[in-house]
Amino acid sequence: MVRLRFFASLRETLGTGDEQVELPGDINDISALTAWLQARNDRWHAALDNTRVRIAVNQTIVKPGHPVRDGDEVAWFPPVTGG
Amino acid sequence: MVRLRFFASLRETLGTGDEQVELPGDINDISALTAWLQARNDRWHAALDNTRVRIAVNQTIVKPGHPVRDGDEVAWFPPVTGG
Amino acid sequence: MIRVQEQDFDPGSELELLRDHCAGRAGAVVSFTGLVRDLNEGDAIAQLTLEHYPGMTEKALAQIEAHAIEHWNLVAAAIIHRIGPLAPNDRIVFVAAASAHRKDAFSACEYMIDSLKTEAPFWKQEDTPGGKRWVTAVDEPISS
Amino acid sequence: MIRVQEQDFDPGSELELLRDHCAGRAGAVVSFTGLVRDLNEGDAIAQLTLEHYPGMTEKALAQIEAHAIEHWNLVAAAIIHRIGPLAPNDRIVFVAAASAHRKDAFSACEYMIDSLKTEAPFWKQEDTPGGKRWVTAVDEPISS
Repeated sequence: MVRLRFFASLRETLGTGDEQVELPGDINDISALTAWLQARNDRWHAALDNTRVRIAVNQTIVKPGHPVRDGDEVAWFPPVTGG
Repeated sequence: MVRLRFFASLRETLGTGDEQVELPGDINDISALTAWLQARNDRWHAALDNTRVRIAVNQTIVKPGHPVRDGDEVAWFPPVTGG
Repeated sequence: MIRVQEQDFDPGSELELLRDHCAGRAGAVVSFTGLVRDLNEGDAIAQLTLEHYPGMTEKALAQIEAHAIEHWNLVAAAIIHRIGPLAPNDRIVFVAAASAHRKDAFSACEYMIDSLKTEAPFWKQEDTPGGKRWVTAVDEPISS
Repeated sequence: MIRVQEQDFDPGSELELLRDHCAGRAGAVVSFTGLVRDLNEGDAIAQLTLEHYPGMTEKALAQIEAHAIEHWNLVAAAIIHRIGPLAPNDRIVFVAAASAHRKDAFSACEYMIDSLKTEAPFWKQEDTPGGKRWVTAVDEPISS
């Protein structure tokens, strides 16, 4: 299982903030995982098709192509605005 | 009368912090006033013969040659070290 | 010292804790307090809501603080950030740096709040007369 | 707000006064607190005594504050400086700037303490194991 997290405007757009999914056997990086989620429907496709979306694996920001393994926590979110 | 003020190490060296003097008629700027005070004795001469000594007239720092008039307050002090 | 909390904090108490901790070794303490402004981009702000990513937030803040302490040789540092709903003039964030010398304290404090604004996973939503809206990032994007 | 006083001050109360005064117009408050270090130039400091030039001090501080408020468009500012005998870790000085934006608050606060250290007529005398000594100015000399 992989834990998926979505925050702020992405959480609202997708209607989910936290889910567990079984990772398909042929998906082993965040780019493939993002593409697989985008195939869910047009809303998912549009929301994650944004170069400003950040991806964190196990709570650390990563670059495209970063590996994903069973047990990981992967998060998608917009640029941060705290402080 | 002119009020003379001395602060910090200068006050200690000269043994005075505040005095009133009658301004001699031929003295009309701070450079002449300083030279006149330096003529008091060697201690005064040495203490005020220091390019780091600052002079304020009526509580505003001034440059050499600044005029002095009856009723003014003139202060001599070392570079400041507050804060 | 890192804290993420819903409740308000007291800058005076935090500064006093830092001073106690320094015990004569620090000559300079610089603090930054962020407040909710009542106006943003021309619109009145009735409420501001802070969302964050629990776990990652604390990791990001601890990294920022640790880097500041090491780079500027701080005697002590603090980062506190509130989450949840806030009203105009409420405190949002507090960052402080204590150092032997003032230049280091200023540089470290400014570094910590600048980094927090681009690297820590917090998001602001504003409640305006025209409805709720997410604040758009204006600083540099978060980096990997 | 300018104050020169023998008694201690409370940075928390001063920050709260600034915040009340801002009432939603300031997003950033930066403060600097100067503390007595227990060591200077390798010598233990038992006591620090602050002398000043009454009258000129207040004039110099008011000018520094007025320039900062105007130049950085501050919502509010404060400078407090203590005089008389102080012990290690005691507060000496407090400077704060409140602004809509944080860069302005940092720049204004740093300007005020930097200017105070070269332009305001305060002098420090240290009490060390080797006796009393006047602190020598290391910053730029006071200018006309």
